[in-house]
Amino acid sequence: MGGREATMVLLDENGIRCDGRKVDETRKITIKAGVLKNADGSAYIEFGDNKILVGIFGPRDVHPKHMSDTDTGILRVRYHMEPFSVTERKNPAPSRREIEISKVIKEALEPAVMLEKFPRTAVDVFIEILQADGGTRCAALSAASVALADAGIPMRDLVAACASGKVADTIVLDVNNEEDQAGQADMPIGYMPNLKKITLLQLDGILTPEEYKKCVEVGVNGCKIVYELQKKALTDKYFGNGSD
Amino acid sequence: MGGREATMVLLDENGIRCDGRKVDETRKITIKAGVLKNADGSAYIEFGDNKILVGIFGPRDVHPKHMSDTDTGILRVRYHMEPFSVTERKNPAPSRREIEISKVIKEALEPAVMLEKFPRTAVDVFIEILQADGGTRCAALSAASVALADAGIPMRDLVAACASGKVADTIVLDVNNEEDQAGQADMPIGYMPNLKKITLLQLDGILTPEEYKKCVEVGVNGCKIVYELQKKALTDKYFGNGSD
Amino acid sequence: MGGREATMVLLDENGIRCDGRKVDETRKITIKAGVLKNADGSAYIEFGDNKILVGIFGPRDVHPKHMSDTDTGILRVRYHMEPFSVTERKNPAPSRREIEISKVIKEALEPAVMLEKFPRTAVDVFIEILQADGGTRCAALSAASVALADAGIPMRDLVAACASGKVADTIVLDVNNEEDQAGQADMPIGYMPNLKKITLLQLDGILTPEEYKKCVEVGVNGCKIVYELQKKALTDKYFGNGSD
Amino acid sequence: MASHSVIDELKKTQILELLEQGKRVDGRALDEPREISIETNAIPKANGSAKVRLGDTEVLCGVKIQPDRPFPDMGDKGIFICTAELLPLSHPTVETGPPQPHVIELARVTDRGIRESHMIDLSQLVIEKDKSVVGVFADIVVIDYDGNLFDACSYAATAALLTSTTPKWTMVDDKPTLVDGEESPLPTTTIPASVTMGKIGNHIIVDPNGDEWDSMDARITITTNSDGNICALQKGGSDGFTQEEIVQCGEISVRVGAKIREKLKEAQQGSQ
Amino acid sequence: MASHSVIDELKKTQILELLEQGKRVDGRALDEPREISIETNAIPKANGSAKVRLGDTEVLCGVKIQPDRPFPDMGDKGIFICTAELLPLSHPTVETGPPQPHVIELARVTDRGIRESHMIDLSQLVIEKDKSVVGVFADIVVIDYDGNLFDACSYAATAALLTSTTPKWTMVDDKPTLVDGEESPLPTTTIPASVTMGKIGNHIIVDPNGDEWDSMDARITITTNSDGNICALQKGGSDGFTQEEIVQCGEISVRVGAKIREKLKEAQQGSQ
Amino acid sequence: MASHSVIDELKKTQILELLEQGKRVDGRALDEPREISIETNAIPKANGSAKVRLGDTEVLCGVKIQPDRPFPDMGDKGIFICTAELLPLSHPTVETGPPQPHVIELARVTDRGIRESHMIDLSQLVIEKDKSVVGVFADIVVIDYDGNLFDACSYAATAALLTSTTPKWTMVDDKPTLVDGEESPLPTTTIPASVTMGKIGNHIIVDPNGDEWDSMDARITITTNSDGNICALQKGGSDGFTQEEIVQCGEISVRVGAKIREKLKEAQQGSQ
Repeated sequence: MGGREATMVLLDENGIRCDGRKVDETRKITIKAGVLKNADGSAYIEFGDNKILVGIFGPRDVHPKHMSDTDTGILRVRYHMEPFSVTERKNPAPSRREIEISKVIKEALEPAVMLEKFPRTAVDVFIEILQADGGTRCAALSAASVALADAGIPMRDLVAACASGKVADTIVLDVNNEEDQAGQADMPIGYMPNLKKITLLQLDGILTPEEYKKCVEVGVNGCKIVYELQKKALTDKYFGNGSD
Repeated sequence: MGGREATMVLLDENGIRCDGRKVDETRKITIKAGVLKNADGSAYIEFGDNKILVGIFGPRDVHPKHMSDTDTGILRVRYHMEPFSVTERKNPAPSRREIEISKVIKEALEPAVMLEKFPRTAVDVFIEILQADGGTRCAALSAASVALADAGIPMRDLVAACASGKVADTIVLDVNNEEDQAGQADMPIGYMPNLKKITLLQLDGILTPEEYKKCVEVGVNGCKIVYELQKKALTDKYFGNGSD
Repeated sequence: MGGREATMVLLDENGIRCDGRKVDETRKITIKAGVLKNADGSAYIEFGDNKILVGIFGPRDVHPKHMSDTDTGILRVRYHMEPFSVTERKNPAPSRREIEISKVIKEALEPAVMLEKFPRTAVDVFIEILQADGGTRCAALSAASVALADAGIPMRDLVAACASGKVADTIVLDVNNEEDQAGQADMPIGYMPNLKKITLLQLDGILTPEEYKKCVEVGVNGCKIVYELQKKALTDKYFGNGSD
Repeated sequence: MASHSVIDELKKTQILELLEQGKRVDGRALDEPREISIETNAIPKANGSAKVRLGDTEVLCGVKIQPDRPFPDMGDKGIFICTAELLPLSHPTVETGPPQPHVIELARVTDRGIRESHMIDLSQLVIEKDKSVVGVFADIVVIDYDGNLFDACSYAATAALLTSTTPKWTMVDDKPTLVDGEESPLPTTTIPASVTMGKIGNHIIVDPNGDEWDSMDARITITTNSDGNICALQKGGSDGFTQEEIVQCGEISVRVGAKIREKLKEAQQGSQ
Repeated sequence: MASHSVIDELKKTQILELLEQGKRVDGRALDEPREISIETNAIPKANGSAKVRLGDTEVLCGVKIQPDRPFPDMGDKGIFICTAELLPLSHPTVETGPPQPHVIELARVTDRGIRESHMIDLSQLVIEKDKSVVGVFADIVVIDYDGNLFDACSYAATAALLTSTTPKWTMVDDKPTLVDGEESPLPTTTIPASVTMGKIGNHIIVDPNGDEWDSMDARITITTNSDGNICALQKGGSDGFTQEEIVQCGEISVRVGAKIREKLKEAQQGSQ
Repeated sequence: MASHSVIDELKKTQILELLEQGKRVDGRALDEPREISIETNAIPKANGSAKVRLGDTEVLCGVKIQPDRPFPDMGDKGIFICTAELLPLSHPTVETGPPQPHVIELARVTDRGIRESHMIDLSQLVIEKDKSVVGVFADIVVIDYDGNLFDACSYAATAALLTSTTPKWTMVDDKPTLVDGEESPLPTTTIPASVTMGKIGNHIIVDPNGDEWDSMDARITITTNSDGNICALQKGGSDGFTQEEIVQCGEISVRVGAKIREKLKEAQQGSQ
């Protein structure tokens, strides 16, 4: 959280946010499963102005061999931003931020994937941020879960993700880019609704212990909203939705 | 082609070019085979002010093994410019241009080399641009052919190379550095005279379809001139030339 | 040697140097063996304001295997400066200077280590310069010898090291940072006192042949002083020194 | 990638046998490119963008326009830089890490086709001579691979540039400063059209798909401009062309390029 | 590192069995960090430094303060950069070379804990707005490893910063120039305290040692500021936490962090 | 490279047996360097250049001279940078890629021999104090390898520098601008001469050839200046020297260096 002064009204007297949403409302979310020809599984998500593509390959052999595990499969995740995805053109070299987010998303997905079912092999999750607008890691994680399911990888649950945060002294759901820049706190959450487990959690910004508790609660509720859309995307692909 | 204004007369009223040549004349070319002690084969070419050294090692084992091919030998080419070879000191790190030219020369040599005769092994072609003056890739390719023959690598033909181009609205042979900077088009050609095949072809600059046809023709004729000098270099080395 | 003008008195009329030492006196030296928990052997040296930590791992397997030697063990040395060890923050990327010093120290240690006793394996020497004040390579080499002995690596002798140099037209022992910047010559020496062999020797700066001879002599004497402190450090650790 | 499998050999045999009968695996004529679809403004936050499908090959180009320092001795020209990346999700064989030579070639050939056509009028992209110019970055990513990336990348970059708008900057306190609300189309002068042909046996085919690409002996990419002139060319692959074939490829590129150019114009007009 | 050995499994079993009885392998209470010792001014040539031992984990942080250019659009703020490196002598498994993802995460989490607490008053570190600011570089090296680097690195950086003095520069001839003899403490506003908790089975333990670290299912690092508020958090590891556990961890971090903060204050006062 | 072959062992035995009789494999005296040939102006487009053959070792140095920014706090001095590269065509064992430690050492030792002799008068290479100075880049490439690169590289760099001409620049509009037609020789003050000696058994030999290089126990490179003083030294190799040997090597380097210096002078005069 930059702690910068807000030059816009983040929350008006009617509880309406700068982009017209209510405090407990997510941005518009569209998820589509199976959008790539070559990948074993794939998904595309639009989450507000975020546009993210995820492709899955695997389970497949690991090279070099000593990187594989005889007891279990391994998950490899690359979170990658296109140079044109952000306001100022991004240098194509992988940033430390991208490396960290790759690791955080990997550890958020691992509890959901039955890795023990494909020892010695790897599942690759390639996340491409085509357009970024705040909250990419949550949107990416949500799409990655759908793509893994689309690839037929055995899973315990889907991981649904959404951020909560503190804006204008209020705990709100799904912090957008402006709110992230001008706001007080951002807490991305990844959650497995069936297993009731939080698998991704980060926080930047200052919260009292009470706000912290509330923020977790609001975020988990957001994840449940996303979860319904994830299931719909898979249903649409495998059982048709009439319009596709 | 930079498309910059010519500040010199590129072609005078008598059809004489800025360096005194006629339109269908190459610069002065000297080729010498077998100039290195350690290399399995080598050649040195002076092509105008270009000075280029080529050394060959192989056929030899490939490390790591999985890079080798059980059916055929592989050719590896490195085109490399010395820091002092150009007007402004070149950064020693390999440039994208050098990587592309290495690939283009590799694919220009492959049709000439009987790679199938030495499966599982590699032949390395190391090209060193000691001084550059426009047309390095053609000069390098011509020297590399000679060096491969000098190394005793079985070949179907030599690849001879020369550029044609468009200067002062005229199609000319062997574009030099000034002509390349100020001229209208540059077309490097690599050609196997016996097999009558063009194995390298690139074009920068604008040509009408007629000029294009003419340019290919002029370039192929230039390659035939170079071919004679390549054969002479090999003959000189292996059968003596009285002066060496 | 920068050859810069001295703005301080490097040697006064009483033969006293800028830090109060006599010409044949070393800075204050403290060596401690066995300072790390995980390393197989370790040592910490304070040599004037130099603070250097050395850790040893090995003999241990070499990966990849083809880097190992079936006839002998190999020594690997990394000399590394912390970003905060020098006045201007050092860029964390390894410098060419660090790579060269790693090699020089490696070749200075090799004559002392019975590498033939552990074929196919490697001993790693990790040198960390926590604070630098001129003469780091000598201090590091001295500490590395102690750390190797602490790790139980069989050795023919310890390598003791100290620099001599020319300051204010006088040959002095143990050039410090100010003297190195403003002085005339710096000659780091590594010496095995029992085997009477010089295993590290470098020189920057101008010496007459007579001064050269004298400089070697003074440096070797300095090494003998360091040697006593090395032995003491090992004795203190293995036989106790009452205060530890 | 080093050795061809038995299946690859069988595939090549089949492709070649069909070509002997004048046919292609997917039923196209020899000089017929695959279906092209162009979606402009796919990335609204970029200054221009286009997603191009060429058969089952899919690429996305985003254009970023921002102030930059001019190259030395080029103080009166804007900057154009074009990159290409094969995203690892585009094909199972793609590796992450530093770009392989074939990807570097792809980027450079795409860049040259646009640059040598003088498509962008770089002389209009100067903020203050010798001090600050406008940089145009066309970054292309490959999303799905089914052969012939050269053309797909070229079309995506060209369509993205044709539909780009450029902000205006002036120098304030020696720094380029945005002039709010003054946007104009990127100044362009011509529409380059890239046509890639493969040689299989003695047959020249336009726009090889993935299977054809794997079976090619050699390839050639020729870019023409709006005048129907040839402005860039790159031969590749481990075999050669006869002089006649080279001339024939030139003719094909002019003819097919003209049709492609119409599609690019449509995309430009559709986005306005 | 890829596959767990039999010994690792036995170790984990033992640790878990003890936890079922409310005990830890080294006898600590579940919410009890190891002995912390802080030696400030360990590197006198740095502007600030601290060597921290947390059990048998030992890290060293050196702070360098020097003029730098501000980040674009941040011309009214100084710069803070925090790095972390696992020295190869700290553990036999550490490899030299470019930093691994877990080391990058370590550095970034340490950096964020300090940054998000607003510990350093960066607005006081401006030499001339938009031209030159003060850069604060906290470089941390791990000397000996026995688990929980997150907290050890955070304490070392915090203690080094709390005891740093910053020189004064003014602009002369458009260059920042040192004003001799004018040093002042680095301006700080709060003391962040990082508390890392491991989850083994259903048990939450504070400050896992090396064996516990290898046996953890998941971990969480929570940083609190002097007001007892939470300012940064990072979950890691291959399992999840229930919502209740997350809340519980927050409470532990406030409580334990307060004690840690006292130690950091002592270190600060001891160095004056 | 890691293990010595049987042939290497036999070669070393033979070399050592000959040395016991005071002889070398190629018939030279122990303190006799190989035939040296120096071709200056080998690269006319460079500001200076020299190709040096030392027996069958061949290296080429090109010098580029161009304006550069001074190093911080060195605004009254020009810049000298010396690099060295083993071209892969020089020997079958050379690998492309980032420079190996022995190549870094080669470049740094060559650089230091020239720098520490104060050969180039860097104080004359200032265009405008603190703003712009003349940079002298001596880039050396090894073309054919047969031992003792230290001396071959030093001779090539020295001969190239001795025969370099430097253009003149003045500041126009705050930028260094070439003054046409005003060239002068690079200002030099002394001629460094590098002498590398190998130790095999108890024998010290000058200028070891390739086979001798592979058989050496240790080596020492000593550079002397025109006054016959010693200005740089580097010991290498996996054995040590006695104190007496070190003194003896110093004497040899003065004596042999004087002869080398005459060759370098001849090359300088021959090029004028």
